[in-house]
Amino acid sequence: MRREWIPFWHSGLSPHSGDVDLLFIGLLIVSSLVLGLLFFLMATFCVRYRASNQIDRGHQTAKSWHWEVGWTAASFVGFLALFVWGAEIYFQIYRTPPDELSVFVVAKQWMWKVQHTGGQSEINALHIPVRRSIRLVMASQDVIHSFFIPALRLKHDVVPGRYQDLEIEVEKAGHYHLFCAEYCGTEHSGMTGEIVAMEAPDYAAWLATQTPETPLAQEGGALFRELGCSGCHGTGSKIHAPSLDGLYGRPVPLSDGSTVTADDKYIRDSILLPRSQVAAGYEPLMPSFEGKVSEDQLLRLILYIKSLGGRHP
Amino acid sequence: MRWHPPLPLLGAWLALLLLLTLTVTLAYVPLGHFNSSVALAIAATKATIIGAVFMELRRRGPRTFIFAGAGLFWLGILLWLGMMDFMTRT
Amino acid sequence: MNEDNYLNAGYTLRSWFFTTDHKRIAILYFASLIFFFFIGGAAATLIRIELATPQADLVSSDMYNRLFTMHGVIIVWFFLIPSIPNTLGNFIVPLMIGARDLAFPRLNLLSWYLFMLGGCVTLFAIAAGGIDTGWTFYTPFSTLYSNSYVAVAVTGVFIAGFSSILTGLNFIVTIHRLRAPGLTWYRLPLFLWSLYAPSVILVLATPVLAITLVLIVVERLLGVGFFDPRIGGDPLLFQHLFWFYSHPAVYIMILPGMGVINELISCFSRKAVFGYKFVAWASVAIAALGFLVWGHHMFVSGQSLLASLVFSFMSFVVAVPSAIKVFNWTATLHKGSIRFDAPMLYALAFIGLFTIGGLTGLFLACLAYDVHATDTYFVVAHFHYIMVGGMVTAYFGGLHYWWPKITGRLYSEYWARTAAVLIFFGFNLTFFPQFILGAEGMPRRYHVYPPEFQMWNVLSSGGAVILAAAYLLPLVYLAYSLFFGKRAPANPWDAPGLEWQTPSPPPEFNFETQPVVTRPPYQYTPDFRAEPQNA
Amino acid sequence: MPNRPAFAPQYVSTRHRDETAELGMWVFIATEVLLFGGLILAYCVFRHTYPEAFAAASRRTEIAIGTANTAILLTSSFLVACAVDAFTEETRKICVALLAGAIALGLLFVLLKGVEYAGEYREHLVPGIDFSFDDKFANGAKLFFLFYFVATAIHALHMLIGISLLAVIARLTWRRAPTTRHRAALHSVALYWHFVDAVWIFLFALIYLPGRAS
Repeated sequence: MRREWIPFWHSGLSPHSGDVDLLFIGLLIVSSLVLGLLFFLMATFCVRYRASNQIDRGHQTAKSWHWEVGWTAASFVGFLALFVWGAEIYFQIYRTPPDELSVFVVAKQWMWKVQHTGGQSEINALHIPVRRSIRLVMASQDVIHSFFIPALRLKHDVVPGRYQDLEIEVEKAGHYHLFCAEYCGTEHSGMTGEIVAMEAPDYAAWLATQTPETPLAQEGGALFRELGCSGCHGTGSKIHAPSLDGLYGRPVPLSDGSTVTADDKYIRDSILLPRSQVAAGYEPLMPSFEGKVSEDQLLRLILYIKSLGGRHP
Repeated sequence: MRWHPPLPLLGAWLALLLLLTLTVTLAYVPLGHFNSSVALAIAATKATIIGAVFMELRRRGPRTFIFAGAGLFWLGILLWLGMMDFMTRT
Repeated sequence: MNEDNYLNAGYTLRSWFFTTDHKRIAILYFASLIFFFFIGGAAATLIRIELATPQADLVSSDMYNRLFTMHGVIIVWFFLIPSIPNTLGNFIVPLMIGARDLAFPRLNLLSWYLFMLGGCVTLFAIAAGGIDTGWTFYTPFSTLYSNSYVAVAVTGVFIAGFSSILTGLNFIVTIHRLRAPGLTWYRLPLFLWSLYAPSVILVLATPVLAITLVLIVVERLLGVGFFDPRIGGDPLLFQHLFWFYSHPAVYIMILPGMGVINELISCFSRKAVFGYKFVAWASVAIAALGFLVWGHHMFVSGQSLLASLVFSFMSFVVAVPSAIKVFNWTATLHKGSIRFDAPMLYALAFIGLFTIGGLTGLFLACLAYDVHATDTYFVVAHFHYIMVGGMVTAYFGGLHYWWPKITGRLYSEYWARTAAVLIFFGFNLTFFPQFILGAEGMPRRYHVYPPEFQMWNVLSSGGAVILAAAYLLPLVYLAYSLFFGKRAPANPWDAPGLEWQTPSPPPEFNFETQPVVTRPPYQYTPDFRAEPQNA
Repeated sequence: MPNRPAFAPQYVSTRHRDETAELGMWVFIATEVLLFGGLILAYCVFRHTYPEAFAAASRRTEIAIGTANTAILLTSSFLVACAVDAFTEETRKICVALLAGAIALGLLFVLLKGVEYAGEYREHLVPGIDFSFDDKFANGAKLFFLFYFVATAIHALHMLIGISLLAVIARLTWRRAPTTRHRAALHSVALYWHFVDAVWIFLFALIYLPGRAS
């Protein structure tokens, strides 16, 4: 690999990490130039104008504003360029990912629980195929955590109470560190894991060897009946509740006249806070499941509802 | 002992009570989104009257004005940048 | 030594603990700050020793978390924020403007009592079992999950906050109202501009911290609050409120340090500071713009992308006035007559370290790189270069510079220079490797870490031990000078500032007659007329 | 006017001292604005997120007490402003009477606030202790009442501090002839009292008025 000879340098392995590394080198060069100039001037002045040195100190040019305006403008222009450069890559990193292959990540004190849509689950490890864009849907069960993969130059906080989408892609097979970067309590430094990037065939083999549990959506379906959801939302129910078939991704008119899209967040909110967004034409009858379902179970329910058909963005 | 309340103070007090009546009345008139704007505009007017007359800002120089305004200006920064995040989240 | 000075104006405890003399209050602050500095420093040393190996060997993870929280809370609120303003500022401001005291001497004393009360409450929280939230108190960990003494510690910080507000208020009003006749704004020494600007921050930002801390306590007591995601509250709101204070607070720490550097650089190169007005207004610009950048602590937190964009842009803008200052200091050296007394060594070290800290700040302001670097050791190294390499170095420089004025004694120049050089090397050895650790991706606040990070950690820990020893050195020779040092003349540095025109130590009411100012500051004679005093 | 301890050594005249004190008070008021500012931001954020819940919750507040309290506070502010005007040797008694009136109104405000709190407790509107609200708006309403209780409690604390300060001044003015020092003190306390009044005006608009029209 390039640059491997520098002892502390490992180049990034995601599609945008090359840009981030380039940005880092750019920043490094700019800083070194500024610092070098400054140290050179300071050292020269300190030696040349030391008190014991009999040297001509006269002809001090009358103070002019040119110098100050000069270096103010130069710093500003330089900074502006760096700002634009950094912002451009930032937007690439955090662009909303296409729904290609989703993996669910639940963070809790002090572990990463990973759920693949096929039902495979793992703890503190994430197996993914290389060169394929993966959409992570992350949620936190308790406090703020931060999903950090140094090798991919990628990090995002996982804040409780909301879903966080993040796109990852690894270019080279291997094992990489996964850290929790936001301080989260006693075993914060133990909340680490690894990203295992595998070639597509290896990944398929791995998926197969994992005890093929029931797919998540199917578990969600079981949960749907267990929790009594099917009693109202099921076909032939006496209670007037909206049918969930083909709901996912479609616009839902609400009783207050507005319209929302039935995405992950809407479904999650509807389970936890059913009366905040009531579908038009229905009574606000549904009880809240706040505190009755965990983040893992919520993910399964959403996947189940998704599996009932609908429009996938 | 003869003393009468100075007219500006008396006037300010009556104006304040009048504005209070106005704001409560207007709160019951359906104006949609304007209800809150109206309420805040009247509140700001009342605060201005208090500042100018009761707190004697009308008799003070620019330095006191700057000091009195600094808190509000920085409150503006807090609300502007603070709300910016919440209003532009996707 | 003159006969009647503020030190021998009274010997009773009462004459110290109920004094309203700004100079005595400065001494009270100084004594308390040394105490807090060494508590915070001891915690830091323990942390670094623990991190010499990748495993946990010295302390448990709970203990480790308590140590770094204690280090942060104590050093930020009970050392860095009050350091220069409350000791050097308290002592020097009235002397520099030719006043007999601050505008509100009793508020000044009250401020010290609040500070001590806040400090005691916080120390109680630490003694009772500690706090494990980190100094940032991020919710919902601090409000709903931590089982430590958060509410008590937060109360301590809350009380200390009011001490800050009173100090800031006092400085603002004093600088506005009590200047000597003829001392116009543009004749003020730059130290005063650099105290005025952060005082504005103290007054306008601290109350937001105060209310945020109240909300934390409310949430802990009631079990529900604004930051509670279970009821639809928003943990990020806490971060906005917290950083609205805590980012400008960084400028509260560094601006007074910059002020000290102006005095030192001009004195020891015998020249007026280059571009007075630019430097003066740069302080104001930093303080004002410093309020517009707080969101750069939240680039990966999930705040809106637009907000990140604006905050990143403002962060680059605020770097401009800092750059102006650094260039102006360097230009001041040009054609000066430079002498390398201990205070000057600190000043030069400050410029170097602050510049490194500032430039690495650009890395973090840069959105895409911050995604990688935030919450890693890169950040830790960056802000220690500013806080310790910048602020603490400036504090030591200022302390040495004004030590003869404050105590009336001269310290050993030899030991002072030795300490300055040792601190410089110890500091760089401690913190430079942390940049590399951060770039490699080692997260901060980690008690155990993957073994490949060990080499740089060992270097850093070794540096920390040197640094700790180097910080103890001044304590020894400065204390020695108090009893055995030579008597200091009124003006050992041959400086034109008003504070040097009164005897050392100054009399109780500072000046025998009201000084009148007729010249701009920094009118140095090209060469030292006075011989080196301390050699 | 007798003027015993003229002024502290750092001032050049009583006028200098008084102006300095006034400036200090304004700086303190700026601080206080930002103290409430943090709460106001929280309010704005959650009102933006839960507009209907905030309207529904606001409708449950006691607008009669709120309006009465506003009028009371405006009047007491007026009395204090008058007291500053009446602070002379001849009208000393009137000044004390005006201050006493302002204090009485202040106490009445706090009393009504207490009545209001008790009412809200009975109606299960205290978050974290005894809260129940229409499920549809429960979360937003909880946040609204959190704001309500924290903001009004901090405001009430300011009221109590202001009342004590006014009482000290009234007592001093009652006992002996007014001095310039007392005048300056009264002036500062009056500024503080008007500020507390102004804060309430905004709290009133934010707490009691939303959602009344719908």
